[in-house]
Amino acid sequence: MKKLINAVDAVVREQMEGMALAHPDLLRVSLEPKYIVRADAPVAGKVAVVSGGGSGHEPLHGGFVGYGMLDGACPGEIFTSPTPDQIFACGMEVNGGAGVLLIVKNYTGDVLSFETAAELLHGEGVVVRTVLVDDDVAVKDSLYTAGRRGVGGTVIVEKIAGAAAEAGYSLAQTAALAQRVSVNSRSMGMALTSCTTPSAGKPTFDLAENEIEIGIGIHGEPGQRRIPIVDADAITTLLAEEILNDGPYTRTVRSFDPMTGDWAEVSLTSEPFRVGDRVIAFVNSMGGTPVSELYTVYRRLAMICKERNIVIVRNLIGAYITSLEMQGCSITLTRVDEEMVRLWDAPVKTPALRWGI
Amino acid sequence: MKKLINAVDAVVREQMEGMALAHPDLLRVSLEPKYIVRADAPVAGKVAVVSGGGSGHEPLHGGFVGYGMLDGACPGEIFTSPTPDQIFACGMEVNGGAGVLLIVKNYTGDVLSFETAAELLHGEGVVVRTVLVDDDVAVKDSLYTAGRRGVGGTVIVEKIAGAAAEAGYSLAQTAALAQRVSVNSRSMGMALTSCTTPSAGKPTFDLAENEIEIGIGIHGEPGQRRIPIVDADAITTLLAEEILNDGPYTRTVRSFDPMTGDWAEVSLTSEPFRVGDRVIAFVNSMGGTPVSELYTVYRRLAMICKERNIVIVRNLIGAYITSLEMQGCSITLTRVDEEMVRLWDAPVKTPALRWGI
Amino acid sequence: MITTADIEAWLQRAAALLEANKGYLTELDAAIGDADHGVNIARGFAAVVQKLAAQPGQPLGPIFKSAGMTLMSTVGGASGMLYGNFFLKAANVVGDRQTLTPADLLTVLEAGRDGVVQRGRAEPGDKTMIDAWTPAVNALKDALAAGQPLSAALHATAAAAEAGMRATIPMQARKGRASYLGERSIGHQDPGATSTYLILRALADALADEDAKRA
Amino acid sequence: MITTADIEAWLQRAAALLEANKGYLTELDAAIGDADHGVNIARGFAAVVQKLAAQPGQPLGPIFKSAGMTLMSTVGGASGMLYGNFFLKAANVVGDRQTLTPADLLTVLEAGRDGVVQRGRAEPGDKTMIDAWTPAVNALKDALAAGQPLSAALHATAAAAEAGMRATIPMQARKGRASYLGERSIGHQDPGATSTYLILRALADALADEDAKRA
Ligand SMILES: Nc1ncnc2c1ncn2[C@@H]1O[C@H](COP(=O)(O)OP(=O)(O)O)[C@@H](O)[C@H]1O
Ligand SMILES: Nc1ncnc2c1ncn2[C@@H]1O[C@H](COP(=O)(O)OP(=O)(O)O)[C@@H](O)[C@H]1O
Ligand SMILES: [Mg+2]
Ligand SMILES: [Mg+2]
Ligand SMILES: [Mg+2]
Ligand SMILES: [Mg+2]
Repeated sequence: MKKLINAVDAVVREQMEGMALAHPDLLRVSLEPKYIVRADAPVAGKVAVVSGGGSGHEPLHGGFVGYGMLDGACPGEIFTSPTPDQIFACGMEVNGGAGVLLIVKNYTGDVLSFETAAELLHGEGVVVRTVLVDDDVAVKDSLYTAGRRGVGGTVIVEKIAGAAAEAGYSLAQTAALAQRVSVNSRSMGMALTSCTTPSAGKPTFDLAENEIEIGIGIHGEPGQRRIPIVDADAITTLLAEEILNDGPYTRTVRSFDPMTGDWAEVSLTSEPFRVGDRVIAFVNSMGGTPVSELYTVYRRLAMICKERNIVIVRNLIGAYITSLEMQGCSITLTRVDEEMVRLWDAPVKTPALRWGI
Repeated sequence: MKKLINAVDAVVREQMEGMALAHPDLLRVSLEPKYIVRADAPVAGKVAVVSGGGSGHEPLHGGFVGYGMLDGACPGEIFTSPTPDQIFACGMEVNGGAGVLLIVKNYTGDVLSFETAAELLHGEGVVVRTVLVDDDVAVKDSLYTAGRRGVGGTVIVEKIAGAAAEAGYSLAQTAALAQRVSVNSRSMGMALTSCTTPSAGKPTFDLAENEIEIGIGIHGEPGQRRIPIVDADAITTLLAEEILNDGPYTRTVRSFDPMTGDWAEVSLTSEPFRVGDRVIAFVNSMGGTPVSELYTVYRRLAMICKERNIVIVRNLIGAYITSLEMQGCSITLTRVDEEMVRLWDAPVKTPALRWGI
Repeated sequence: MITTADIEAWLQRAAALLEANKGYLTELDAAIGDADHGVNIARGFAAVVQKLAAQPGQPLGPIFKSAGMTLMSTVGGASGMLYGNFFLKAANVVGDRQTLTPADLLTVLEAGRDGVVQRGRAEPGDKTMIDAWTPAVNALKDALAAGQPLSAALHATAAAAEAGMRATIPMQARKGRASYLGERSIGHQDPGATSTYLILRALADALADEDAKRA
Repeated sequence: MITTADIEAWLQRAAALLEANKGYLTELDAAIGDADHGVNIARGFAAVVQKLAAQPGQPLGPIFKSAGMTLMSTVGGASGMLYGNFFLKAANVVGDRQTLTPADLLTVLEAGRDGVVQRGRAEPGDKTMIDAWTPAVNALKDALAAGQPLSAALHATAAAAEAGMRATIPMQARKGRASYLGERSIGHQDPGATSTYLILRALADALADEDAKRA
């Protein structure tokens, strides 16, 4: 295993220490329990946006802490969901009185941890809401699975929800908007190579020199299927078509009611993309693919969207939600309205995403 | 070879087409000959800053085209210097009447191409100056070699020179400042893995699972030496010490005199780092190393600088000057004064570097 | 009578058994999950034992609560939350008591299992730890109803968990990370059902040992 | 008399020979450089030939100028600039002439070589293409002074280039990318000296052929 790390069990802590040393103007780091918060947290009167998940996906989430995006991020061990005590402590620290929005990627461990944390925060009198991100079209149904995974759409949700909170939206408004962005996001990813977790020390899966894995998640888990290697245009077409041809997707999610402290079951439906839709197009590196190659993917994606009369109004190209050093990419399309575009364009100042300020 | 590319001889062109599709607000692309210019070029009355070099180092240089940084970038074939006609055409297009500064990384091919281009531009009445970047301390002497290579320092030079030009510096002032930034920059890089050029289709060098290469350039060329693999702290210490213990470095460079059109030989000396120096610290991924690992390197680098009483006043952490998908990192330290820090902080709006705007 | 010493012996034994099977569990998780179950659960139970050693002489409620909280804050992932919940629910039904009857132990396991279901919403056949918990709880109930001594009843419990664990092999996962694999999850043993079996095996062995000491 | 047809035949032959040795040259460059010399130079000479075919009947100056400009704009890297310069300087000394004497050819090669030195500042022994150019130019001068016929003189020229190329093997590079390797550059043949030899071999063969046709 070749990585720029020291002891395997110090990886997450040392990376957090590096972030604290690098960005004291943007964020503060707690190591026990582990979380990262905005340098000026809590921001009085502002809804606090908190996310979290396993480590190994950097810059997600810690790299998105700062003005206009996340108030707090809770990193778990590599590829392992964070624990409720982290999320609880983080939520307590960032709550500025206007409540806390928890952005949760749909993995059983993450969901259970965030649900428990929501209850704990509620117990302390904090007004909490949750929003689930489940945008991975590689997972086909929600009846016989744990439901679609939260992948690239998370970045878009966090940016827009963060901007809404910064703009003074209430907790209910921020949560509703975030859920709307999530429901309008669809992603699909692929791997050229596997990744290696520090604790395993060897690649999670074996992929021959002439094979690629389609429909991967972000944890080095096997994908939907394995196919012989094809060129960038063919890969892009394949990912884009899975996204653009995906039908309506309905699932039941649990939503926390901050009044009663109970969970309500809510049915959500994602509508397929339609001619004339305006989208944010996000081409993401899985970590080991350099940005140069992403432009070849974007080139073809832009052509496909044009042919289908899907209008790309904004784009994001780079490594924003990764699987350690895996080579490969994912594509996310988010259908946006004017409100979302305005909030996407709003100033953001974090280690990994910055503009307008 | 696993890459997100199509035909090998279309790689550079298709990546440029992707950039053109992605960033019409920031830049324009010419494919014949190949160059990238600011969307609003030429900017009347402003010094135009032009750089270029082989492709495969993205986002350098095309990703730095935009407000506050480069007016033009000339990409060669992968790892091959651009040709004078590209640089000439680019320089003609961006010249806004205040002259053109050519930022040249010190490689024989690059130097010869830019020198020829300078003469051609001069022939057309364009006022031209050149500045050489040669910051790689892995190369020890300049008498028996082609001199130190231009590596990470290039990013710092381009940012500060771009900001100076934007702030209304004259060509002579911008060139002098850029040369000062270059002379005060020192870099050292290492590889965990080789890279693969599309045309070769196989790794440029073979590195065993337990070996790393120290003192690499950015073209997949063999490094200064090969050592058994060590942990991130040891690697960081090794790179930092090469930089911090590097003595005075004197070399003779050719500088273009825009009045006479002749080349003058100028002797430049880089002074070693000293206690109390204020620096920009730049931890760079060679392309395949994810940003998470860079923070482990930055953590140790910050400690070393603190011990030595070198004050890090700004930092840059990410993949900015790469070697395709090579895993590894480089460290650059640039000694800065207040003028340089002010220009570093000045607004920049390019695909890869953006703040303040 | 089951004492606090018996319960502490159980947790220690479970920690040792999970540590010994760490690699095995992670390998099972690599096949249909994300290759972290063994490492995470072993780390969590080690922390449970360490916490208990630091606070000796507690009644059963605080012991289970400490175990539950520790698992929740050290394991991470689905199983950390589910096992954590198991012990928190167990804590609820024992309160400040120092001893348990065999019937009480059944109540504890039932409450814990129900806590796992409440959080995870898995049904039998979904290829999760529930496929070990439910047959185990049923076996304990049957054995006690049939008048078996505790030690025999707990061996039947562990045996039922083991059978339940093996029964997950042909199942297609419908919950947790393995569900993403669809049909590709068939043919692999569920890692969480396996750790549940190990925890119940530790329970049977620990109480047999303590029984032997008392005899 | 050397005609424009002779010179065009030379360039075509050089293009073919470089194309045939593309892999070999790139391998040499991989050892001590960046593995692009063969691909780049073959692309460049192919473009030269294509350009010339599109504009038949030009005098020598424009032919050389076109070759130089084309190499400069299609090869990239150190050698593209240096070979480009070689032909631009050659163009300067031939002007609008249609034929060359053997002595004129010597002047052409000398001027080209000087152009390479002027740009690249390499000295003999630095392990560059100069280590092939300089002995070759000297051999031509000597052979012509000794009254040898052109075809024999050019074979001596190519032989001297080949010897110069081989002589780069034990040298330590002091110019170009190979210089970064320091002592590790010793033991490898310089790729640029090798392409120079191939270009001069093509010259000797092309003019021998043309001679043969005329005879
Ligand atoms: N909804 C659920 N209900 C019950 N058990 C579950 C559920 N989801 C997952 N599990 C159990 O958790 C185990 C995986 O645990 P672990 O590897 O720690 O979680 P993760 O998938 O988060 O990495 C599975 O083998 C399964 O037995
Ligand atoms: N300063 C120089 N003077 C003369 N020849 C040189 C010089 N630098 C390099 N060369 C020649 O160029 C050759 C390398 O060419 P090429 O691979 O195209 O360049 P690059 O190093 O830019 O990739 C070397 O083998 C050497 O013969
Ligand atoms: Mg996990
Ligand atoms: Mg080259
Ligand atoms: Mg797991
Ligand atoms: Mg080369």
